[in-house]
Amino acid sequence: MLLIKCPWCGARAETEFSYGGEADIKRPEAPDKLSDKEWADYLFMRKNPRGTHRELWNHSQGCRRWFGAERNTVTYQIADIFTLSEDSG
Amino acid sequence: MRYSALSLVKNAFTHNRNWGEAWRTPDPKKHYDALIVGGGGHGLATAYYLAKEHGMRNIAVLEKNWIGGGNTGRNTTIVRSNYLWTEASLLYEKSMQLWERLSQELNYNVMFSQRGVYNLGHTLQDMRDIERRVHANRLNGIDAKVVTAEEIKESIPHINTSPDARYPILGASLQPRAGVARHDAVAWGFARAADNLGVDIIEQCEVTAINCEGGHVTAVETSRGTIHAEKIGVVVAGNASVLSSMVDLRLPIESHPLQAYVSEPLRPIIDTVIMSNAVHGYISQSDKGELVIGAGIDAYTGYGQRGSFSIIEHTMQAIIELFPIFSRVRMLRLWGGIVDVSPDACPIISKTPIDGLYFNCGWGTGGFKATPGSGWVFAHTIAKDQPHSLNKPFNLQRFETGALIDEHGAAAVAH
Amino acid sequence: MFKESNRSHGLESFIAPESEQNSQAQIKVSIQSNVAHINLRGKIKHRPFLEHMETVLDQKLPVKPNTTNFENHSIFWLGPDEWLILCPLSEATKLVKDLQGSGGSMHAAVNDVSGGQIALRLDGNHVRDVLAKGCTLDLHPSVFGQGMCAQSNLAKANVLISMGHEPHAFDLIVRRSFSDYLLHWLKVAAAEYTTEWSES
Amino acid sequence: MQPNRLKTGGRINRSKPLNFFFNGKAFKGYEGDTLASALLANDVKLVGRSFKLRRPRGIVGSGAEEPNSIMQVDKGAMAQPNVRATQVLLHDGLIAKSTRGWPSLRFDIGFMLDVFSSIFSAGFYYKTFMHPRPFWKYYERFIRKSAGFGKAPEHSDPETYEHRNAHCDVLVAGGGPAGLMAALTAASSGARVLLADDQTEFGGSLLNTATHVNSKPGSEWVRQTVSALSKLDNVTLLNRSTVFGYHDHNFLTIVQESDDHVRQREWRVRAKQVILSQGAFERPLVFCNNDRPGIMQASAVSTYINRYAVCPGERAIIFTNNDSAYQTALDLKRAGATVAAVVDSRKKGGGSYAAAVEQAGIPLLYGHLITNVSGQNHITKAHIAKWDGDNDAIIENSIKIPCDLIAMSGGWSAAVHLHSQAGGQNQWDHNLCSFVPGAISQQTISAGAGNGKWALEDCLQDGHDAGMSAAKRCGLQPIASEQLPAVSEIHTTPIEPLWRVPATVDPDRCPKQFLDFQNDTCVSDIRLAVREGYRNVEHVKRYTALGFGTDQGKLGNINGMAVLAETLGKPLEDVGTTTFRPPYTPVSFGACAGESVGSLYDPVRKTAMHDLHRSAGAKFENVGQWHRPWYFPKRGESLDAAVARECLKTRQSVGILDASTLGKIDVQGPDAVKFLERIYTHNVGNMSVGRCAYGIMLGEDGMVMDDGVMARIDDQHFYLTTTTGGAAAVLSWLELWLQTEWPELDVFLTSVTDHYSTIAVSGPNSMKLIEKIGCDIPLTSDQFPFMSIRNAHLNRIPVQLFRVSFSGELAFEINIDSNYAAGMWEVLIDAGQEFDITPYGTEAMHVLRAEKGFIIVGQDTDGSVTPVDLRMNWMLSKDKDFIGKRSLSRPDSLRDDRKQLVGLLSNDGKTVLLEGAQLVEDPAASIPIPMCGHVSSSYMSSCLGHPIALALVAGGHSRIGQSLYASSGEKSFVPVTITNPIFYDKKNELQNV
Ligand SMILES: Cc1cc2nc3c(=O)[nH]c(=O)nc-3n(C[C@H](O)[C@H](O)[C@H](O)COP(=O)(O)OP(=O)(O)OC[C@H]3O[C@@H](n4cnc5c(N)ncnc54)[C@H](O)[C@@H]3O)c2cc1C
Ligand SMILES: NC(=O)c1ccc[n+]([C@@H]2O[C@H](COP(=O)([O-])OP(=O)(O)OC[C@H]3O[C@@H](n4cnc5c(N)ncnc54)[C@H](O)[C@@H]3O)[C@@H](O)[C@H]2O)c1
Ligand SMILES: Cc1cc2nc3c(=O)[nH]c(=O)nc-3n(C[C@H](O)[C@H](O)[C@H](O)COP(=O)(O)O)c2cc1C
Ligand SMILES: [Zn+2]
Repeated sequence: MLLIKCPWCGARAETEFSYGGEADIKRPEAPDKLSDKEWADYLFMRKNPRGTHRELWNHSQGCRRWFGAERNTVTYQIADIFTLSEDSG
Repeated sequence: MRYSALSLVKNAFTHNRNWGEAWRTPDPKKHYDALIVGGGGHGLATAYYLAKEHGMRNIAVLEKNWIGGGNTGRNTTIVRSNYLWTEASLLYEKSMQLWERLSQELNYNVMFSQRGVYNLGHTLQDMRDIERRVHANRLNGIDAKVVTAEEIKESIPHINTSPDARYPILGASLQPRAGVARHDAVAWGFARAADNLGVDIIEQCEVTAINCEGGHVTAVETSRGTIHAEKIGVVVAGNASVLSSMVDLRLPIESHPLQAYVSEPLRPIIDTVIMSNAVHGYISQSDKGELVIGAGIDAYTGYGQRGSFSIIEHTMQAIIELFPIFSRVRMLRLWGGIVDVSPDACPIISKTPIDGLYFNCGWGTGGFKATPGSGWVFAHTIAKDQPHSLNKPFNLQRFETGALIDEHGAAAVAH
Repeated sequence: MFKESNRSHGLESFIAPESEQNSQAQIKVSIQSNVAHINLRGKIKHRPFLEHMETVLDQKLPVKPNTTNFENHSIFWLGPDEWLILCPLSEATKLVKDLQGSGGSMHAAVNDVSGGQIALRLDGNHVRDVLAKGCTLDLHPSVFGQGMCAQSNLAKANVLISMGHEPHAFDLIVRRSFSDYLLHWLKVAAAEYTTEWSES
Repeated sequence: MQPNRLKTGGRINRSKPLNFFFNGKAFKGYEGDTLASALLANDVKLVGRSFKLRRPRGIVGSGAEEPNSIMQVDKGAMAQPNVRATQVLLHDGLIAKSTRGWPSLRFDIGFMLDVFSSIFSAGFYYKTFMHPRPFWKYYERFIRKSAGFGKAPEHSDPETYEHRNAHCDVLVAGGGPAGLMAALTAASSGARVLLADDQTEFGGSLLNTATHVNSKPGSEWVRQTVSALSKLDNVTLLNRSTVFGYHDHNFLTIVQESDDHVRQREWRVRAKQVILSQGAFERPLVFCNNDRPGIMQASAVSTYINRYAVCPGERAIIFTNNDSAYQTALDLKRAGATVAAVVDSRKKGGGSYAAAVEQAGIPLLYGHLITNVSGQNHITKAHIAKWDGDNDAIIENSIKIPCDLIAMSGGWSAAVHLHSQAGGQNQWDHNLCSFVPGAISQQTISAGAGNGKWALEDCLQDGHDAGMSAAKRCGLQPIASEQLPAVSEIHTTPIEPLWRVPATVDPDRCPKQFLDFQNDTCVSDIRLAVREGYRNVEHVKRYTALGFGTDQGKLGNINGMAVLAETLGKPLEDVGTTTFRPPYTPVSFGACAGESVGSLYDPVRKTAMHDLHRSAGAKFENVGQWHRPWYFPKRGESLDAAVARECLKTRQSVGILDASTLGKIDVQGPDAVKFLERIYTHNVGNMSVGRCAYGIMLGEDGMVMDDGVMARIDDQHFYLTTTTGGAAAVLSWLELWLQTEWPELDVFLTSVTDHYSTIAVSGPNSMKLIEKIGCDIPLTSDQFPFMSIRNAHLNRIPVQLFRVSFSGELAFEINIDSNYAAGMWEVLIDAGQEFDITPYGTEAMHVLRAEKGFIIVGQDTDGSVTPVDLRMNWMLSKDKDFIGKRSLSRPDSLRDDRKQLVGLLSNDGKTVLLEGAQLVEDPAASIPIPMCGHVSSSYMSSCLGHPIALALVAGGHSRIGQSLYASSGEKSFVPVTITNPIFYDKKNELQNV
């Protein structure tokens, strides 16, 4: 049971959060210009690293904000928590 | 030495001092015709069928740890073939047919026990899905039937079929030929049989890089040195992305923790396998008497072979919902594996853009049952450099074309 | 011709009749049915929003996470751009209108959500013990004291937990469709104590 | 009559005798006894049989490490399987039964297994039972018969369990001298301390030995310390509480045995710092027949004497390779037993204990071994021989000395279980002959014997230091103890490892030397495994079942690993341990589940009208967490009849449906249109204020994800509905896009699902009904056209009124503050009497919508269906991008043989197709028969007088009129014809009136 530090609400139990997968995947500007392969890359392909992972979390049972975390996928230690945009506050 | 009751008696007289090695412990050679990376059940089966069906003897299995220590050694051992889509069910049914003769084929008792598997339905939509799957199974030649709550109660007297349950059991699908097998024996049996055919099984040998030249694989770097080969088949389950990143190949895989636990050994009380999507738990009883129970995957990715305890608490609640009398039964041990989850809950058994490099992964929470079948088609793919018709649909291109084989809807729990 | 439609929270069956009320109860649960719930969204960086709201409300919005401001209305921080305002039922329509103000320019959203939420007050020395059975928050007085609020889970329901000015009284707000479940859970969780269930 | 009970001493309450039964025989014990101490007090020696070989077994240990005395306790609903006698508190009337042994414990038919044990060597079952192939079924049935220990209780559990969350600065696991000292020191800083110990009383080994602290019995110091701790507000003391799991991020789980309103409580603790003071386990010695009843851990013997006033034998022999068992010799002597000898494998000894033993006149045999014992169900003699220290020696001359008790000590293993669960490393300490805790990345400190400190003095110091560090790490200032409790100084002689005792023949032929007592894993099994190539410690575990039992190797694992190391010729540290996993000791499913079982298993979400529906006799169905009325049978009416009636009445007059469970989202902001354009497939900007539209949203993979009605309330203000099951997922999906991808958009989303209850009124008389209850807006189609929304008052209550229809009839949906919804429902029902208003449930709703060809996402779609497949091309805007659009041009999305939504009619006009039936072209084809689709919805349409169905059919859109076969039973098929999916009012005239 991870302890996750919501950038707003503070440290809360993992059960208050939902996981959003890999962070930093930007939706392509012009999907129709992409080849099928490029689109598949965006849609399905994931880094899935063994080690440091930048990922999305949502404080779904709390403030409902999405934010990012840098977590080690082997030790499960969370090294960093980051907000996603200037505007999120 | 062939295993049999007679050989057991004979060896007893010599105090079991003359049993040979089940498999050798060779040092890696400089070069093999083909390498299989990953000494789980799938890797070992691949090597065995490469040797047996395709005559390739100069081959090796490279295992970073000890064989069978990955998901093969930590799953709930459910074997069934009642999948929804034809592509999937034909693949799993091939595997089922191999299971049915596996102990004899390998001369190693893998204790494949066809005690039947119930997939419970708790909502009207569950029951529609069950009908749909059962009808599809029958047309594909797979034994399957829809059973009522009363029939379930008759075969599993301790299950809670009360209509007042929070999620009452409305019915189930039953595959009588489905069942469980002894997980470790599967790895060991394949290893022994492959070794017998000359396959080198090399443990404590971690692949750290894959070398290519001109779009073709040439060798792997390992913790025990460089090993050359023309063909490399990668079957490392939860670690697929780690291997694919060595050649900049992107995979649609996320590795998640999946947990399971066993109870203390009990006198026989369940003689079949029960799975439920809606309340999310699945349970069977081993020959030693432990209840073997599987949980759901953790939402986050993880390579830690452990997950969050809250998942286990939910599974406990689900099991007690199904079997209220088990509240006093005690959990003996809890563990986790790393499952390689694909977007459509179906495997990838495929050539890659690199010549001579093949990947077999994406089995997620349900690949144990496929062990022999997966090895059989993967061996074919590697030997012939083209997929068998059974694994053709399970290629990497489907993520570009969109031809996914979506088993999610049909069996959210794909174990 | 028709009978007047009654306002109802639907939890009548939990409330003990007057005659069975137990004033000595260790835990008193009361359903706070006479308040309106207003959900407010807006960006605090946007000056006009803050100015307008604070003028209408005649108090500051709590902008520090997990805090409340009870000066005038009861206002709870829900998120960096979200608040809950409780006010007397009779004032709700006007307050919503006033908060909405001239509309679009303020970049705000005001929703009366009174129908969707149930407010409960739990009072007594052992309330923390009962809540601790289902809530992963640290409710120790040194961590969660008067004036604090937090959204979290209580058993399997999402709740807003807060403390007003009384030392042992916690306020819970739960979604209406989960309220029957939550009260049922509370009954079980508080079974080791004497309890009183009422409405106010 | 308790023959082995000492006259004085012990921590039992002699004024409270208790009756209990073991295997049907009545015995007496005292309050404070465990079942094990009470059995030993009554000289019960045989308590169980081993798992595989059915060997007779007695009690060996006194705590969590006990592998043999696995009992079924109590009966009926109170029965508990597989508890170890050493951990069961005696209560009056307790009924215990041994769990193996047939037909009786004393005479087990399975002794044959022992006789032929060479055949049943490790892994034997992998080598046989393979022929003939079909026979495995029967072999297995036979094998399974002998499975398991206890029986799962067959009655439902009358007791309850609960969870309890807790937070603390310092959690101390284990309340022996180290743990108590740690708790006391940490608490002095004001830190919130939680101390958990699995025993009834705190004090750990201090209660088990005759040790003195501050010149008084150790128990006195314990009493004072516990009393001081219990006075502190910042300290929580949990006895009978086992810390069973140490999970990530300093989350620990504790199971507490409870006597109050629940049977057990699971504590879920988040600790800033954790101090592990679990103590150590004493190891057995590995000699021939070392599993015979009467052979016990030396420390267990001491525990029974000191703590329970039970002396488990009259004539004892001590067998040891270290000094600690010398204390047992003294304890036995003091308890009045004869100590025939202390057999010490070391060449020489010395030190305080040796001196005391010599002084007590106990013969001390250095350089000697016990190689074997005589006696089956109980030992009668020890075979003692001289030894020169050569591990490969064959021992020839032994003398047999009568005895009824052997107290053995092979040294101690620090309990590194929780440390290891937490991800900590372990290091082999050659001097201690134990693994000790190494590096760890969680906030954990080990202390006491669990940290490799054997001397009490060191344990106290270590506990104190751990308490100091833990408090400091929390940023608090603890008060250092000026003086630690005084303990008399003791000189000991170091342990000399003895992992396997040489026997009279080599280890493969000698009588069995047990490592894992529960699973009958012997030295010869380990050697066999290695010979067969199972060399990794994990392979050996799995091949021989070493450490697989209910004690999880607490007793025998280190010995096993050492024997493995010896066989492999490797140092023990290179062999390593197997993985430590939760739970530390077995924990009940009930405790882990807590109170969320039965009716609290999952919340039942109820609408505001729920109770009215129940009174009206509704049958409910689960939809997500909701309970929705499924149908409203009149007395004696079947599902089919009720649904037929509900449908007919609705189409003929007026029906009323509770649609409150639909997800409802309020969307406001200057960028609302921009945002919704990107989410929905249709042109949102074109909608005028006051109008509604049907909308679908796709996943980025192009598949239909959810659908609903969108209403434009104002320029920048929209209202959306989602499916019942999709509500939460859709809102969080929208927030995901808004917050992560398009934070620049100024839009606010607010769930109003619970605020609004939704009442749908459908049928030709619906308008009249609305008018009748008093509506302050005009309802006619010119002023309030189909697919519009208005704010209105109904019966003076403000509502959002929608002119939408999911039945194809003239219909209205009323969104009303849920506080008023039940009242409104009643008003409508009352007023509707004149139209014979009919409440209908989800089933009738499904029929009505299917007659119109409307889909249900999740029933008629399954995550592989695009809007094109549903013939919703018209809803796909060409002028904009939206989520999922790109995927619709992937090659597979463009195939014209995709499964597409069509209608189906059974050719006989009578057969209602099975939902889920598969469609084939040629039922006579050979298996596998190609399938070209399936039936997704199927109903008897009472309005049309014949059955209808919706189906997904490959290339279906271009196959209207063609025939197929729908599977119906094992081998039967129903001929069907593909049709347009709209069956009723094909021109959509009724809803527009
Ligand atoms: C808890 C749990 C329950 C499950 N239940 C079921 C079930 O009931 N039924 C079912 O059918 N399936 C089930 N599964 C899924 C099933 O276990 C797996 O799909 C299957 O065992 C995968 O087999 P494998 O041989 O591909 O992988 P593994 O057995 O994981 O083998 C992969 C091997 O690759 C090795 N490896 C990794 N990286 C390297 C490297 N760099 N170099 C060399 N070697 C490497 C690993 O050490 C490992 O031994 C379950 C899984 C889990 C975790
Ligand atoms: N002579 C020797 O060689 C030798 C060797 C080892 C220990 N000892 C003696 O043993 C004592 C060690 O003191 P200590 O405090 O380290 O240990 P301890 O054994 O006295 O106390 C540990 C306590 O922790 C409990 N415990 C263990 N695991 C637990 C869990 N998971 N949850 C809850 N409780 C748990 C145990 O039941 C016990 O009560 C000292 O007196 C020491 O001299 C002597
Ligand atoms: C089907 C099955 C049955 C198991 N039965 C037992 C058992 O009876 N006792 C036990 O200690 N572990 C049992 N295990 C768990 C293993 O001990 C071990 O936890 C698991 O293989 C994962 O390995 P690890 O814990 O060493 O990482 C079982 C595992 C499986 C897959
Ligand atoms: Zn938050």
